[in-house]
Amino acid sequence: MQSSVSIRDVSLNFGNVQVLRNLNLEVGQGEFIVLLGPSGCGKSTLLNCIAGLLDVSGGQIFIGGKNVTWAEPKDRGIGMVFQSYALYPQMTVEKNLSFGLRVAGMAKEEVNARVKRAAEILQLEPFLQRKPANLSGGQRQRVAIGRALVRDVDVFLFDEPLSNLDAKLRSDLRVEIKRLHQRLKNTMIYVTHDQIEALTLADRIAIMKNGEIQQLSDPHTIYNNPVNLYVAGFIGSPSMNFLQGTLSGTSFTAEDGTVIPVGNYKFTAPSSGQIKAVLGVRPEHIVLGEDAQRMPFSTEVEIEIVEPMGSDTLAWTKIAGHSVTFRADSDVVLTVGQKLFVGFDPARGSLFNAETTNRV
Amino acid sequence: MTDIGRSGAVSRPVEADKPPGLLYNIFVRNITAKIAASPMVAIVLIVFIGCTLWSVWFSFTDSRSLPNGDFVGWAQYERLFSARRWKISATNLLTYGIFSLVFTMVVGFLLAVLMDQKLRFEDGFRTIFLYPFALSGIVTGLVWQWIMNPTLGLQSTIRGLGWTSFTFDWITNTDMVLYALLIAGTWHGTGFVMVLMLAGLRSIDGEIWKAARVDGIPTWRTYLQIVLPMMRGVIVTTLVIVGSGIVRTYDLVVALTNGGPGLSSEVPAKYVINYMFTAGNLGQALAASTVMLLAVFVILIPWMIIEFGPKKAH
Amino acid sequence: MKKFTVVAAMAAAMMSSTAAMAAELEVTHWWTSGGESAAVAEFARLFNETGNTWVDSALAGSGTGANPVIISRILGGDPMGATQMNTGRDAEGLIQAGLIRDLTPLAEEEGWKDFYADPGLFDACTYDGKIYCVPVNIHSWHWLWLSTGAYEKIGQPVPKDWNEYVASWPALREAGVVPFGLAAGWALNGIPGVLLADVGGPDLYMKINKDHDAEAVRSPEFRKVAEAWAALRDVVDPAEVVPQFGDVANQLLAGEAAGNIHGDWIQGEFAVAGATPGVEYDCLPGLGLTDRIEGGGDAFYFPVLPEGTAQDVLDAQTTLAKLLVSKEAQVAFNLKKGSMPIRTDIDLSTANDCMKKAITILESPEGLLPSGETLNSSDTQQQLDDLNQEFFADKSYSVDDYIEEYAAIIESAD
Amino acid sequence: MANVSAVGEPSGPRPSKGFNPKRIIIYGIIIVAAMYYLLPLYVMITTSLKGLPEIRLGNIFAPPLEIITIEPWVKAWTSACTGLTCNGLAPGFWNSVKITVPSTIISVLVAAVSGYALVNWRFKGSEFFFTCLLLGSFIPYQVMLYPMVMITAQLKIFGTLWAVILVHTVFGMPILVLLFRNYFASLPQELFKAARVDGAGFWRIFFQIMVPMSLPIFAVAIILQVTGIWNDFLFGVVFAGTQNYPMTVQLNNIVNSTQGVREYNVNMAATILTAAVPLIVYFVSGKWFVRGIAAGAVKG
Repeated sequence: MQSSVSIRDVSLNFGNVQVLRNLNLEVGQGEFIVLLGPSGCGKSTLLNCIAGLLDVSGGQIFIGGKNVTWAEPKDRGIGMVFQSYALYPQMTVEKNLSFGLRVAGMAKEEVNARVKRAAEILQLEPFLQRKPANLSGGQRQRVAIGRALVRDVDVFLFDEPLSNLDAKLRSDLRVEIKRLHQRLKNTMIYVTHDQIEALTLADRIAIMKNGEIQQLSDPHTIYNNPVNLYVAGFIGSPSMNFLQGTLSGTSFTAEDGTVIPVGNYKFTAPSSGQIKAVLGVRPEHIVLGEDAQRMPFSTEVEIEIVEPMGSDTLAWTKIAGHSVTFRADSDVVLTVGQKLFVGFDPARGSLFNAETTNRV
Repeated sequence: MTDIGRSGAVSRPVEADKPPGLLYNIFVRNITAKIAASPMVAIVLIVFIGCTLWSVWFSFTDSRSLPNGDFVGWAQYERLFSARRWKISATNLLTYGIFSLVFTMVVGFLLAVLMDQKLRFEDGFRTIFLYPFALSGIVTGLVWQWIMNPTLGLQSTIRGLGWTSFTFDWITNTDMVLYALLIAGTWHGTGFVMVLMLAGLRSIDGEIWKAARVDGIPTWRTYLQIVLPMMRGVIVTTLVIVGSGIVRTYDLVVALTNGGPGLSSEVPAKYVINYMFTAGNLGQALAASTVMLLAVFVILIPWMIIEFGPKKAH
Repeated sequence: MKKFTVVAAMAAAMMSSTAAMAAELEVTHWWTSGGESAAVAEFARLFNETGNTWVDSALAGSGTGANPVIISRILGGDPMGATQMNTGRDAEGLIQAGLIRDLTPLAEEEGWKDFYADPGLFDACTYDGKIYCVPVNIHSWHWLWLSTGAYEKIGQPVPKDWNEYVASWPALREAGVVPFGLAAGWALNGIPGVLLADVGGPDLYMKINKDHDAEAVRSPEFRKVAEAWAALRDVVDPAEVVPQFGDVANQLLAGEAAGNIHGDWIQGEFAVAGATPGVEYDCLPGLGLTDRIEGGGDAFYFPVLPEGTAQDVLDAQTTLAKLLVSKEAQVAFNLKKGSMPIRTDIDLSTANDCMKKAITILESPEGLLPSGETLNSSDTQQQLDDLNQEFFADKSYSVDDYIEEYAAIIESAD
Repeated sequence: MANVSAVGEPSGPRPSKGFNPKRIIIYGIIIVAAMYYLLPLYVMITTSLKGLPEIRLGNIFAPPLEIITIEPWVKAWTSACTGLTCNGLAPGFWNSVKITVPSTIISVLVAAVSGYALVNWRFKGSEFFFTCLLLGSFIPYQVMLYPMVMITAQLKIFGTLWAVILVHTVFGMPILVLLFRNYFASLPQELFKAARVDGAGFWRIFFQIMVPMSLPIFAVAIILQVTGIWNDFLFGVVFAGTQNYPMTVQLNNIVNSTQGVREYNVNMAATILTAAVPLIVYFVSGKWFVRGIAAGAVKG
């Protein structure tokens, strides 16, 4: 496989603290990888290691087939975009874009051509003579992307590039980045803690926790087949409902005795004996009324809280003694105290071993 | 948290139905704040403005040792500008000031950059560079006089080691004495500049450094072309603090050279104080201090306008 | 010298504990050098013997250290009981403001003018015909101090006057002896006046300082003075300048330097080191050229104390004023200080040879020239000091330029 | 960089090149600089420990070889003379404490309140007053001496500790207000607004919200004032009254007078003793000073 960035057994320690633990990651040519995780999970650290801004404590990093473990950032063939934009405040946009190239001693015509091209792609032409202080947040972020663009490199690294922007701008720029990727087709590694960004942008998402990758898959798999409780809980908003219980054979018994048949669930391995387990069901997989009756599992519940979201409505209730949310079509009128039938298909849910937290 | 009424600021909305008048605005609004700020206002009005006006007024009199002279117009100023000692003092201050300012700023910045290199024992080194700032000008002058004294200090020591032609007689050499002053002055002041600069360096967003590394900009160029321009605020603050110290230079000169040899290290503040207390010519002394103040105004007012003028809104 | 101060301090402590009724009187002065503080300790001792207590406030450095403090304390309404102060214009302002006690009645009662060696000494204390201060000594800059040790080194006799001394310079240099020992700063300021009065002569001195006759400055006589001054400048190596006049005294005693023009108080330093005139050092009043010397006095002022001050304290002021000029105090003080007493009717048999020379001069009616300090305002004096400092430091400063600058200052003097 | 040789495939941390010339140069420079900065302190200490004959023999940089004597220190502390009183520096030390402690507390508090009022309770002309203060910092202190004497005399506090406190408050104002103003301006304004909405008044916000958040800048202000006031000569001696002559007066008397043979060792010991308080303040709390400066002074 044509690998663009290859991370082999990389670990990083700050004193006694292990920030990255024997991490492996292969990023294909032109692939858009998102490193997703809560703060402190090591995702930014990993990005900084790839960029060469941090020295690894062990392992190797390859970019474009070259071992760059000891190379300076500028020699790695990467461009990087930062959360705070990190623009040079006293230089105009044009100078910001060209400074690195001129320092490297590139010919003037070539510098101008590259700046022109980047400005064109990012629609920065009107602002070339302005200083960063006179630009909006979105414009600044585009300049920051432009600075990576002019480097004409294969790999783009993004370190939470949108988290300093407001919600509206964030979704606009998200689309722009996606468009940019489609146009440039280079490898992009993107760090964020925002799962929407991850799900919308990524070819593959790497979910990280405590310096390890928990799951590396396409957004669909991550969403529908989380490999463990952590991933299942992290992805999805509102998050997945969890029911504690025991699994024996093809039946799941919740703590309050409710039995949920899981016969059509696709087990990763044949189950053996009786184990403590957690059954996860996404709110949108719970159906109401008549549809519920057709599901392998259904029960009558009382609505506790209703949150109309516009496009749909969230409702809170209890199933088998656990607080559960479900998503209903916005046409359905739900009122607090109302009793109705809900049901779901465990095949669309996820079952985890409560002790190992892994998917079963 | 319910003591409404203790502050005018809080009680204001209660009276919102009638628009507050001018008198209200001046006296009642935020009354506690105004009372609290009144010491500062009084100090500014009475001491800094009042005493300055007082000094300017008596510079137009022939006051001797006490401020009770008759009005004599520009006579004190005419005499001041024809006095050789004043010319020498002013030139000295200009030379010393420029050198000292450039030197302390550059050395202070370089030290700060060195301290910024993730050194071991950074705290220790920083304290070493900073401690002279704790010493008074008198002590600084005395110690350096002791070291630079040709018959007892460095010169005689080095000669004693066998290099008999070695000369380091700056404090007794008319042409070099200002540089002797500079050695002592920068020794005293660079630590503080370093601390300010270091604070400035550390306040710069770490991602700027990362961006510069990714761009392949060498460290020295990053400091010079990116970081330094970003530290404008610190640099200006430092310039004001260092500059005000230089203009007032007095103790150090008195202790180190007492203006000598001859008049070769005289400074304006010393002129003022000599004429005020030794020569008993208050009018002359105050004329000199007025000129000093005017010079400072000319330099500072444009800066004040830039720094505090337009961005009043917070 | 330590002994005296310790004794004085002990005496003070005992007095204050036993004599409860006695008043304490704070006295400010800037006599902090070895000889000086030994001398002032004599005043303190005698004052304490009267049952009062001398509270000593010494502040080194007359112009910059002590003067601002003294003047501002009197102005601010926190006056000391008595203070040493520069005579002349400094005090004038305070006198005008009614802050200094008028001593005229006391002076008349005690008949001061009758026993003062030279009534002219009171000129500096007099304002509007009234006396406001007590001169306690006469000191003079007009001394050439010579090191016998240095002349032994070069095998020449100790010079008898300024001209012989100048002639010996090359030989001294050759032998590695510093011809003229000089202390940094103010120690230079007295020398030009000495040259003016002694090389130029008393008439020239009076013409310039009293009549402010600028033409006299441009005369050939003054040129001689300026040239002598320039010669001295050229023989002094700036690198050999020492910090304090006490260091010069040590240089002379050690034979490291051959000569020095300095005020008589340097004798206090010689005395502290146990040296005797004629043995370790020699002295030439008037530089050996003239038998009239210029002299002025240190003086004490008594500020008007705030209303409500106890009578004890006011009496203590009077007591101190009387005591300062008493025979006993004059002998004790001046022997330590190395200066001349203000009265000639006292027994100075214990005085050393140098002082005896001075007393002889003083006894002649014309012997004492009024001091430059009283003739010129301190403002003019400061300008002259500035000029002299500059001239001395800059070897390229020509004698012609010097004369012109000097004349300009004298012309504008008031 | 793409050396895919069998031996040296880059892996793990970048090898530190044994001795890194760049680091060596940096440490070299910084050690030389540190030596230069330490030299005067070294000279002061060694001189104060030498006997007089050894001092006169020359080499001021040599360590005390013959006998290390603490006699100069004892003399400076207990028996050096100020005029006729030979009690050494000790009484002056306590006087300096008497002046420094209240002056520091009051001047810092006044400046802190002023800075707070300037930032959070802007009133008409507040910037003007601040600008005047900054310009005022360029006037030589001595020029203000006569008027300050007259002002304190009018207030009937001349010659008392109150006068010296007032003077130090006045002359500490420019730099302290600058520091506090900048620091308070850098605090989030939401806090202040939230407190006002909660109904807290001027003083409550100041003492319960601003002060607890401002310890670094208070450290800087206190350090600056303690050293400045301790080192002051003129104001202490003029304004504080006869009973409170500060330590610097004795130092001035000791070093500026010739007691026969100049006792350089006693002078140096006296100098170090007088400078000890500010020095200790810096050695002990230099870290807070730097931190506070970083927190407050950086903003223009």
